[in-house]
Amino acid sequence: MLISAALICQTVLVGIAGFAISVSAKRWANGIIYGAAALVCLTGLGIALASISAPSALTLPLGLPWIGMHFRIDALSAVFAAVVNLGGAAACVFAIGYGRHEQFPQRVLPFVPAFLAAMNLVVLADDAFTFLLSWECMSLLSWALVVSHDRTNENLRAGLIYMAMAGLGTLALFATFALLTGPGADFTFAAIRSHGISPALSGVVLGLALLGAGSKAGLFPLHAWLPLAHPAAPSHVSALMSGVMTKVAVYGFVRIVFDLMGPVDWRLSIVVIVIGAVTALLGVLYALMQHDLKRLLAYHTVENIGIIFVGLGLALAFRSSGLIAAAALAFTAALFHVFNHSLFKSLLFFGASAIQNATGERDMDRLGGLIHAMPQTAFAFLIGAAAISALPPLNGFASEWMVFQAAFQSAALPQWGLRLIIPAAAAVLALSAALAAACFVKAFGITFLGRARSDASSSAKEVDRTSRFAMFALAAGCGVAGIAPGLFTNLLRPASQMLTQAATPFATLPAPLTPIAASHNTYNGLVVALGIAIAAGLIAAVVKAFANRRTRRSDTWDCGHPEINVHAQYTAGSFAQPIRRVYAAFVFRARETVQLPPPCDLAPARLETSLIDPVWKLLYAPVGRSISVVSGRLNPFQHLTIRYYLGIVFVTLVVLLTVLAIWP
Amino acid sequence: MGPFDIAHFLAGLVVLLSFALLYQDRLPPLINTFAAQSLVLALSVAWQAQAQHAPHLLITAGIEFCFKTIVIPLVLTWTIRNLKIHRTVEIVVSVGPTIIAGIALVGLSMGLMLRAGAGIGNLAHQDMAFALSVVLLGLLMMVTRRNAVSQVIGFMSIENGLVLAATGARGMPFVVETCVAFSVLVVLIVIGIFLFRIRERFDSVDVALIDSFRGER
Amino acid sequence: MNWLLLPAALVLLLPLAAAFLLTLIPSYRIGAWLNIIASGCTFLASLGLLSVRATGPHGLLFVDDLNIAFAIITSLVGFTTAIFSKGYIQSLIEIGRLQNAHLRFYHTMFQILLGAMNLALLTSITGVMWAAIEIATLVTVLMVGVYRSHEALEAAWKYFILSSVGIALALFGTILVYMVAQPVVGEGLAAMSWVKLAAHAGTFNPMLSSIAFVFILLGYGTKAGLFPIHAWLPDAYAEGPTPVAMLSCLLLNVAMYAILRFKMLFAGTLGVIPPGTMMVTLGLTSVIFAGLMLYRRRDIKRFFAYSSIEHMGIVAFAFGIGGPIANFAGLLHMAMHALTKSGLFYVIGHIIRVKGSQKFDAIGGLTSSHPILGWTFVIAVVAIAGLPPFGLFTSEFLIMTAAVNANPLLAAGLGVGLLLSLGALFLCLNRVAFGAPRGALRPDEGSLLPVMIHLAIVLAFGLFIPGEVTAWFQHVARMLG
Amino acid sequence: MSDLTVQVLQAILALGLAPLLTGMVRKTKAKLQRRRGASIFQPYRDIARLMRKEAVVSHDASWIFTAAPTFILAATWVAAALVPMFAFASGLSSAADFIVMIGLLASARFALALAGLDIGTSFGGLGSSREMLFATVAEPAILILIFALSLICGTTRLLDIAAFIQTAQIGPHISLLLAFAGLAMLAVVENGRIPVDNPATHLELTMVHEAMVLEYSGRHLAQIELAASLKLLFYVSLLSAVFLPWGLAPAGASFALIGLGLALYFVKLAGAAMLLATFEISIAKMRVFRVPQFTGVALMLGLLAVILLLVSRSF
Repeated sequence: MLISAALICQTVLVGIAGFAISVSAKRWANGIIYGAAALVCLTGLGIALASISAPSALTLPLGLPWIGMHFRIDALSAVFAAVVNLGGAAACVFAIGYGRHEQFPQRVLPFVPAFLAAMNLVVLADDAFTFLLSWECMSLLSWALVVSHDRTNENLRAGLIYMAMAGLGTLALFATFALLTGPGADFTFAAIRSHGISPALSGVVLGLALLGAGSKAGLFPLHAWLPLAHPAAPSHVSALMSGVMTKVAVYGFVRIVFDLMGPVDWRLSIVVIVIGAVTALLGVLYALMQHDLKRLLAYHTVENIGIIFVGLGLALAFRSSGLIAAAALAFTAALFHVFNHSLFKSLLFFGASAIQNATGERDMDRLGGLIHAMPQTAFAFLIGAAAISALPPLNGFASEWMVFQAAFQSAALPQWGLRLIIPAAAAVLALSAALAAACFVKAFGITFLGRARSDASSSAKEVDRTSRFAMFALAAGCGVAGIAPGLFTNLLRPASQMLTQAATPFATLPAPLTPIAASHNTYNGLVVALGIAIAAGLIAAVVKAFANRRTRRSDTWDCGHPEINVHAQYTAGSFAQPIRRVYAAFVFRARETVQLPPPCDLAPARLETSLIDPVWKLLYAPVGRSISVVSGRLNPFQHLTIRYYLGIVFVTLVVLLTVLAIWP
Repeated sequence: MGPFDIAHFLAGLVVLLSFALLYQDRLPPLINTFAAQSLVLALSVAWQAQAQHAPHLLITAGIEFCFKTIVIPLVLTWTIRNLKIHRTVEIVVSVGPTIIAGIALVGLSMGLMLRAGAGIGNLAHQDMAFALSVVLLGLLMMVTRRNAVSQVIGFMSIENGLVLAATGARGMPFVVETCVAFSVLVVLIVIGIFLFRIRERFDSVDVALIDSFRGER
Repeated sequence: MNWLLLPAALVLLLPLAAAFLLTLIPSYRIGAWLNIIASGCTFLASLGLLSVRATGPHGLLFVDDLNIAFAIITSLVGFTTAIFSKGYIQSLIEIGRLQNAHLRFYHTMFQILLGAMNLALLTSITGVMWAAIEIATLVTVLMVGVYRSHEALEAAWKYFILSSVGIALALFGTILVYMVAQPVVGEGLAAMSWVKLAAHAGTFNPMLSSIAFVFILLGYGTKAGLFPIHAWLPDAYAEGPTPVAMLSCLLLNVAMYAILRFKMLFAGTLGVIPPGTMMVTLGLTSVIFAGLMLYRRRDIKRFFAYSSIEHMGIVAFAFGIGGPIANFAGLLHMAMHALTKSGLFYVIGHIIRVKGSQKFDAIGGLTSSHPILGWTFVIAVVAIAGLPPFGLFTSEFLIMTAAVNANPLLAAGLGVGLLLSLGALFLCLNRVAFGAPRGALRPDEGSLLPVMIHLAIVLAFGLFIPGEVTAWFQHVARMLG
Repeated sequence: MSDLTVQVLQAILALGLAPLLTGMVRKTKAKLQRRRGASIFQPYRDIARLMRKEAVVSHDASWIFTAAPTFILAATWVAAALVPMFAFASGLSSAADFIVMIGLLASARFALALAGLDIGTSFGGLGSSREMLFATVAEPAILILIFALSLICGTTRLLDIAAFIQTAQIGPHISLLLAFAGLAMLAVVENGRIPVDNPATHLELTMVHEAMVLEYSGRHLAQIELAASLKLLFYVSLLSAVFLPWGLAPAGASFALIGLGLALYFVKLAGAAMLLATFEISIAKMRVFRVPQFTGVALMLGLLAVILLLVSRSF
């Protein structure tokens, strides 16, 4: 029975966590704990892949006594379980080497395996209570990891904000499931599916689901905690949170909206599409404004979540109009992007943490020239950067290409509203893809290329073997998923069959990826990759044969200024300056002020830029302020004299009695 | 005039005396008025005892008489003299509005009991109305007076209301015990006033501490 | 009377006997031990109550599923508190904050308090319950004032005055209930016995019963620490000895129990305003108010006193909503809160001993300086915050579910309150448990075992609720209607 | 003639003709400016000369710098080879559609921008950041235009689009016109022609493309130059294939038809060169921050085309 095997894996993970508590102080603990966790995750991956086509269920006599704890692994949860375990295994392998540099292992080691177990359980849960229990445990454990480096106040602040947002999300999910379940107390998904939900409520439920899952996934404007919390955690955990936990949130949304809610009105799909598009665009714009590498990556998670939700929204739209082939395409695209993003985002975070280990820096403006010191990390990071920038022949392009193809199907929709919004959304996606490319040219170029901007980065060393192995494994994954996307879309067919009553055509290598039908648009990553390889080979051969092969190494052309200062190079800020001027001037009210010293004064001229985060300014800051104001106003209640308290009792009594007297 | 009319009349008298309590602005007459109220109460309890043929109520009447009409007033006057509490009642809300509020409260309780109307005996629920208004007036007094002593008296008038209610309810058990138990409270409060040397008000054990300590600062 | 009631009698008599003995024993060490032993026996006796489940009334006592639950929780927490208070008292003696004489008094009061609370729970007469709760209140007052410091006396006095007024109101309510019942049930003791009253529930005069319930709610609500009549609670918690704070959690439960009993009577009657509505209103305001107040606290004990107000608000809310799920959740929440909160105060007692202060400024970075103590505190706070895998999560989940289906607006209000307190609790964790260590770094002596026990139970209930308990709670929930 | 041969022929032809197109443009410009100008074969000579020179590479350069030119040329070449120039070569058409070609060019741009940053001069940074800025505006515009085309032709596969336009009797379709205008503008932007960028300048304030490749020399520069002209050829043949597909020989056609196709293709190239040259000398280079607006116009055209199509379909 596969499900029981999966549950045993989770039990083992929890056991490892318990073991870690006792031994985490030891030097050898790191390797053993992470190694064991990685093995369990790989087993879990195997189980997940096996159960894509063979669903199985199990009920334990735990949880709410009258329903017990239901677990089920079907096509959908298998896909996400695979993502979770793959990401988990990669993170653990990376951490075998990386974790040795951990400052407080006893604050990290016990939580990581438990965190993995919690994420797995969310995916396996088959009743509302178990789902929410695991969901909240997931938040809690990740919070513990966020505050594991608790000496810096911003980490603590990040943890606080994260937990508040998580609480909001959980309450929203409480309400969601309460509405889905209805007055009865049968919280099993089967029961929920059976009695469905009234169309009047479906809007509310979708909104609550967006609030609940979106706050964890980082939908705009609920993303605010994400760029604070993800970088705060140890880097392999950042990779887990960004690459995997957000996907678990997506799973929650898919499970509720596609599976439990039943049919959804097309108007609601507009909401999802618009929110997704806005999230994608703003996420990447935020990212462009950053110069902290990990925060930049965190904002890119926001962007990719936006892309995924656009895909899901398209699927909803098509499904509501019965265009199941298109719906299947959009759904598959979204899930494929989920998988791809988990690959390259983990890879990029690994790269960032490798850099952090080697240089102790996260600020790109103090890095540079690392490609000479850490060539292999640089190569892996380059693959990840190209993949996330949606460049062929890598996997990011494949999934975004499918999203675009899905968008092109919108012409067949009967609702003109959707037919107007979807092209706009597609354009926004293209824009965010282009911005992402710009952002990663910046990220890679400023960090790895050019000349070292600090001693830390000039004296960097390549990271250890296991870490590199993890990175290259993921890089290879990006390559394979890009060249042979069919392999992976095939795995998604049962899930899409289950939820959209259709699936993308089965792809057999080396046949191309076919969204709708072979007669229609197709993309063959293999051929493209081969084409580029052959062309490059030919060119190289020709050059080798006919060109002058001598290469003279010399200084950079300095326009006649001897010894150019390293700080004359472009920085993260200056690279983004044109984009900031074009886009951010509106969104973030970006302002630049130049202060030139008076003539004959040798003081440097200063260029100052100011950004305003609209979300904080308009949403979060007011909430915080109002809480402090209200509590401040109410606080005097605690300083009254006894007579006033008696007065309060008296007034309450009289009020209640009066109400009784005048109540109709 | 029938038995219930007399009970009714005495209960009304008690309410009237609560108004008198609200009206007083110096401590000695306040104490005397309270003594008077307790006396009337004792009478009504005694009357109820013979009306309901419930001899144990006589004990209650006795307690009321000795304790509230004689002992407590004496103790309080003694306190005033010893602790040099000055004689005027510090009034938060001046007498006029207080009286009006009191009348409103009586109206409220009447209205409530009249709405309750059916079910309980016609006069019984008027007695309840009187008792309720005595309780409310006592609370009102505790809230609108500053001196410790006047607040204690307010509290005790609340108790009077309770006793009125308890005796008004036909055949209610534990009336005596309840009175005793309640008198313990009163005693403790009075002792507390001694113990803590509370001169003026019991807002705070020590007036100097009011600012330094309240909840937290 | 029926031998079946032996355990019930024991639960009442043991504490009284112990109290009597304790007055005689001069040495506080023996006293502390005796205290522990007596409480332990009481706990065992209360477990014995399970054998007499749902035998009808016997004179003044009666036992049904509802009050068994409360009795067992009370005596269990009483037991662990006794264990805690031994070590605690030792340290106070060492500091010289208490003298031997006080302790004799203290232990006697401890037992009397337990006895009074059990009496209030197990009696079948409304009047007796009132008297028992009054005694419990007075005893608590004396215990709060045991330090004789200005603040302690201030707190005790405040508590005393407010609760005496509360008691007066409660008494008036009790009398009204008698008045209501008398025409239906008949004169005399019958009109005061739960069983008889319950038998005639629903046939009472609606207006009068509503008035009665108002007085009951305000009177006992003062004990239960519901807003706006909660004022005494933070002071009493913060200024009294920590064990007293732990026992006050129980007094809250007892008061809530009283309110519940009366609600059961009047829920059926078409009251002018249904009792549930009043409870929901008071509960919701308490939750939100307490949630806001948490942000302004600088004293760790006060902080968690407000958290108690919040949780009692949740409980009142749940019972006010009514229905099988909400009532079940309310009971669960009450039990879990009593266990968790007393455990939490146990930990806080240790923290205060370590740091020598209960101000937040003087406490920080516990997980670094005292890992075990710090992480226990973190776990306890997580549990009290209603996060999994602890029992309060289950109850809050069920309450929210019931509330959403009953009235989404109320649910939203509750959500706001829960969110507020969640934020405040994690803010408190940031201050106390994380960051660089602040304040004194004395080693933490004394075992945390009792906390572990409490937390283990809470954890167990979070993951698995035994079938018997479920059936039992469900039965009670049905009784509550 | 079999598909594959045609495909290979196209690939070779693309590479071979690219410098010629550049040469033609330069020549025409010179003529229009009353200069004699270099011969249209000058680009070939330049490339040959560069090949013969030794390559100078900075000490700070990494493998990115030396590998980039080859990759850029390869990616551009693949893109160009996939555009039907004179015949329908469906050999690889199933491998890549319009979006993939744009993606390939994006990859090339990515590599070029990285190469610009590799040396760590402010010139390179300036060029890269501006290049990426232009791309951010250009790509959504292109996507919308593809969207419009796919709405008209029901596909994004260039071959099918061309076939559809060739056969279907849609006549002068307004959206098609808009799409053409938009694509033409984008071609100008993408190839860094005046008014967006001036391939002939070396004045640092104005240059974008040249700034990135400033450090290149010898064989590397040769490949980059070739890639640049190949990109121009790509756009010209793209426009001609989509909007004037007439003369494209059908798959498996006889030599005669293919010859005709070839002849027509040359004519199209010459025409394009004329147009481009005239356009370039008749307009002044614009400020960098005007470019997004210029491209924005193309985006608007695309959206307009889409909306018009939707309207025409829904009513």
